[in-house]
Amino acid sequence: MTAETEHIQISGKWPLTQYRWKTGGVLDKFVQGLRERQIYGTKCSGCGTVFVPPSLICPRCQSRLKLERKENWIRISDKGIVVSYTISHMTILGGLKERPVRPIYIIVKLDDTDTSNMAQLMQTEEDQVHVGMRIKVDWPDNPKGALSDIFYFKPLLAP
Amino acid sequence: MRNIAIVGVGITKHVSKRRDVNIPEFVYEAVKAAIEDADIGIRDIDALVTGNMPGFEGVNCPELWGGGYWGGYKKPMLRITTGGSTGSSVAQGAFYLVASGVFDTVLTMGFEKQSDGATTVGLESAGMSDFVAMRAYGMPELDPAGAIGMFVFQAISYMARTGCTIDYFDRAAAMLRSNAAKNPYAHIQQQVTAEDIADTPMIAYPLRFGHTCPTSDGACAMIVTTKEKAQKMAKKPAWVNGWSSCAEEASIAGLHGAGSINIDPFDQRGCKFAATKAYAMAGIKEPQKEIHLAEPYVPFAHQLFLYPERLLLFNEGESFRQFDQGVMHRDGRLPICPSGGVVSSNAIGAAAMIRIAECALQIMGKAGERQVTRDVHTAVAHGLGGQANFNVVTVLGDKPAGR
Amino acid sequence: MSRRVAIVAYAQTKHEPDKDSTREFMIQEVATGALRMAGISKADVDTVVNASGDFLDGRTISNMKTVASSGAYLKDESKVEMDGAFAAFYAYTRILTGNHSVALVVGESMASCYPGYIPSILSLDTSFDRPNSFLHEISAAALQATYYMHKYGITESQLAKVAVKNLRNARMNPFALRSIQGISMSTILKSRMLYSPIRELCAYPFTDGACALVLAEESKVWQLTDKPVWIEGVGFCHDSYYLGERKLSECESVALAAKTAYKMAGVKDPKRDIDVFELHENFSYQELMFYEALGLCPKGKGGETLDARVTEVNGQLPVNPSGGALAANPVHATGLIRLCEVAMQIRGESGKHQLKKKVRTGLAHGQHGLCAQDNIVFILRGGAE
Amino acid sequence: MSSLSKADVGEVRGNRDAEYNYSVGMYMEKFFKASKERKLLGIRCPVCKKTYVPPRMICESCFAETKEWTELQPKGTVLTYTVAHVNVDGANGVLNDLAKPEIIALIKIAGADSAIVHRICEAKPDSIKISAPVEIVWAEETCGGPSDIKYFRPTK
Repeated sequence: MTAETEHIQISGKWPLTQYRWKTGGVLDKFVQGLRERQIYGTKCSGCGTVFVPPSLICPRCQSRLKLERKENWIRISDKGIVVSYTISHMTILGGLKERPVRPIYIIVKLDDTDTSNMAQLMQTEEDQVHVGMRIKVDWPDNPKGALSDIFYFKPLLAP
Repeated sequence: MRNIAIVGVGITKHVSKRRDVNIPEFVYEAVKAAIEDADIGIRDIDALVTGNMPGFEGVNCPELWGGGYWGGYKKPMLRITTGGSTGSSVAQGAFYLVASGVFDTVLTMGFEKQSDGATTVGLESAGMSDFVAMRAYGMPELDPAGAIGMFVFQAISYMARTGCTIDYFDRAAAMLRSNAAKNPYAHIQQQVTAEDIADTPMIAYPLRFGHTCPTSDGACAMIVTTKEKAQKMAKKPAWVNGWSSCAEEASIAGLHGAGSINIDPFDQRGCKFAATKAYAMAGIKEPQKEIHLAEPYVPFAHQLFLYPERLLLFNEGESFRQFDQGVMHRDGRLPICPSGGVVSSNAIGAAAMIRIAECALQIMGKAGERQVTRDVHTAVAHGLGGQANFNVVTVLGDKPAGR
Repeated sequence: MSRRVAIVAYAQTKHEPDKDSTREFMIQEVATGALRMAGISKADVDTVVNASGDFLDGRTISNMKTVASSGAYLKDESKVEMDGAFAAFYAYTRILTGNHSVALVVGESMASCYPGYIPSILSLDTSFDRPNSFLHEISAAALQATYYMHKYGITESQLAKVAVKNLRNARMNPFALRSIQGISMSTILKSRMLYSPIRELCAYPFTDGACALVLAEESKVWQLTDKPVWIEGVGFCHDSYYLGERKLSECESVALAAKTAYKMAGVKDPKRDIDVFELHENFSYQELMFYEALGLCPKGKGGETLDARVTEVNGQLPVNPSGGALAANPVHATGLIRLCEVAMQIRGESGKHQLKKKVRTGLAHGQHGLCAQDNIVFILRGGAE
Repeated sequence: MSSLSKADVGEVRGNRDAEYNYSVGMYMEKFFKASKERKLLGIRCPVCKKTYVPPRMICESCFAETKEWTELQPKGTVLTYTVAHVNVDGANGVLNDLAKPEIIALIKIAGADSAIVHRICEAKPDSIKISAPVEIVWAEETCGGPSDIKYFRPTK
């Protein structure tokens, strides 16, 4: 019963650390490819939609992707476009505070895919980033085979 | 399909903390107000439809404990929840229950008592399973600043696709907050100028503090009934003539980190689908001419322009151009969010129902100081939920639709 | 209501304690399975109603990322955060209005992924019951069981006999989680005592599972099945949270729900007009109380009705030929499973647990909340007309 | 058809608990202020005259706001009970065996029409009967919260 508020309150918690989620483990194969700088999308043989990172179920067909078939793993280029972006001025983890350095977060869509996901744009000034900008994965020197290998992008200079 | 109408509305004054009440007591305030507004007794209520986002308060299915406080003792009670659009999905549950003929009079309520939980806890748990899955595969720590992180991409896309600039967002927020100043139930009620908004700190470009919604404790209740009973209960019932909702894939991040085919949360095809169906059901052919007022779900200022366009009230890229002529203001041709909108008051479970309730009050001429200048014969309300993937549209009128 | 609605197809998963699958795969499996039985696909579905829970999935907005698996992409979707039978009711009203002709209802949960009894504890009154931590699903049921037994002289062996009946029936049900060899009174009476008088095998098992139904409007029914199961009556009711306020020796909200359902369906005498009963008994004592609340026997005579073998599979009023919730209880799906099991009996598709007698009318029941606080009762009827 | 091999299940676990501070409301605040002084408060519905403990704003059956406060005797009778051989682990929701069985009862408070769920101590499990008289044992140091009522015991 905290004194600072004149009202009595009782603490409680929702023990989310006691929850598990079964993911189907599809990212295992995806991240292995990243070690060799290979990006693989999964294709729905029903409607041809290509997902990067891979999805197990196609929303258009309500079907499970047939990932046991090699032809449904499509090699994807590491080039793409900025669908949208933001320049993050504040962080909220551990309370709202001004960021010393402002990261540029983007929605990226890689060429020849039908999906987008979130990433971070490096080596770009705040007035340079724009919607539709051509970008490329900023591969680490030796990729670890982890999502961080394709989280950072940089401007694609030559088209 | 029977004609149905809203005959009673109850909304609590939204504040950041109601520490003097528990959840059942808090929602009772809105229920009591709605029953008194409809001037009926609890025996006239045949069923309840309720909903909230329990992760924000940490009470699972709070109507099990609170149902009796809200008139649900020994009555049928249904619980519906769909994220931010919960309030509108709950209301549509009530519409279906009455229009189907199963019940005559339904009491429906949406609420959130966010001060009982840490503000971002509900949001955090929405993405936790995907976040830990991606972290397990080496995804870096990411902090897109909560819900704003998803909607800020809408704002950038809107600016890029339409040529809109950030000062329009400042003016939009100033109008909405000034509307809220005339709304006794709104959380933030200060008369502000675009310059005041422009001075607020930037959270994530282009959205400033002044462009974003507060987290509120708030509740809303409505009484929905049949044509015959509505005409006895209310001088001027608000007829609910059309409603639909549409689900898409969660934008930006699919399940467990998969890529999402909802490529840009700017598109919002689901809103256009739902609006098209709702207008057709209400017999509305040209929404741009026939709709007189709209209460879209606007937790962030740029959405004052994006969603009216997705609700087919303006062609793409035209809404902000007409803003400076005062079209959307309280005395304009097509007032948008005369209540001040979600950017002025956001209790998750109540917000999308309040959009419908505010349209009903304007049609019934009971919106007090915030009643718009023009006559309101038809209005459209909109709820948004999930990761911008649930759009829920409701069309109201001052006459029942021809069935 | 001039319009009529029928169940035209169904599907269940094999219910297991810890499925090697994901929540989304279970949903996709039962949803597409039911659509396949109706000979249609996602394109033919007008509306999807999901039944799942944020506190079971450990995720705010538990239906946000099941759009793909439940086939709700670009559809009119909603979520009922109660037992799946309530979601079936909501889909039924959506069709009655004429806005939709074909509805898909999916209910699921994975007990292997949430912390046991914590989700139901999190629904308690936060100022007294929860901090005191004495009240939860089992202790509440045990308090009611003791009161009911004391008032009407119901014996512990009668409670055990319900479990014997249902778990024997479960042996014939390929979907059931519990399939115990050689079930006998001693098996039950030797199982671990939790809260007297409730033993482990007299309480529901934690379950991973899902169930889906396809409902259709009358004009569409005959294109989707030649054995429609019509929803003839439905009623539901909420009782007080406070055990002290309830008539503990009765299930009033079951009786009130049944009264509405019987009136709608023209059931004059449930003992004569209904051929099979699928009840959602989270604890074995509840089944006896449900006999009384549903009007199958006078108050307090639940035990005698059981002893008279009336509710056995070959009895006059067979209850839970599928094994009921004691055989499998995936929260949010269990009530849908009851509807599914009654539909299977009416269509003659229950396989090894198909009743010998002709089944034309059945009753399905779902519960939600502590000690069957909220209850829903459906009357389903087969028939060519 | 949907099962995966054990390896592909790919389980991940929540990484943070969600914390809450529930406001108890004015009715329970008054109840706790009184329990701090080892007094038991109930409240009566003006319509049906039922007295509720713990007190609450609404009488559900009348849908009326309760008004009249009343101090109640710290005793009651066992409406029903159960002997607990296990308890639910508050952290992970699993059932743990109890070294010694405990008694949990629904206790109808004297002079009130409602009942509360609480623990009975100082009694052997098989000695408890329905309608047995019991009384409150207050905590040594009361703090104005649910722990003020330590347990109930059979009245001598």
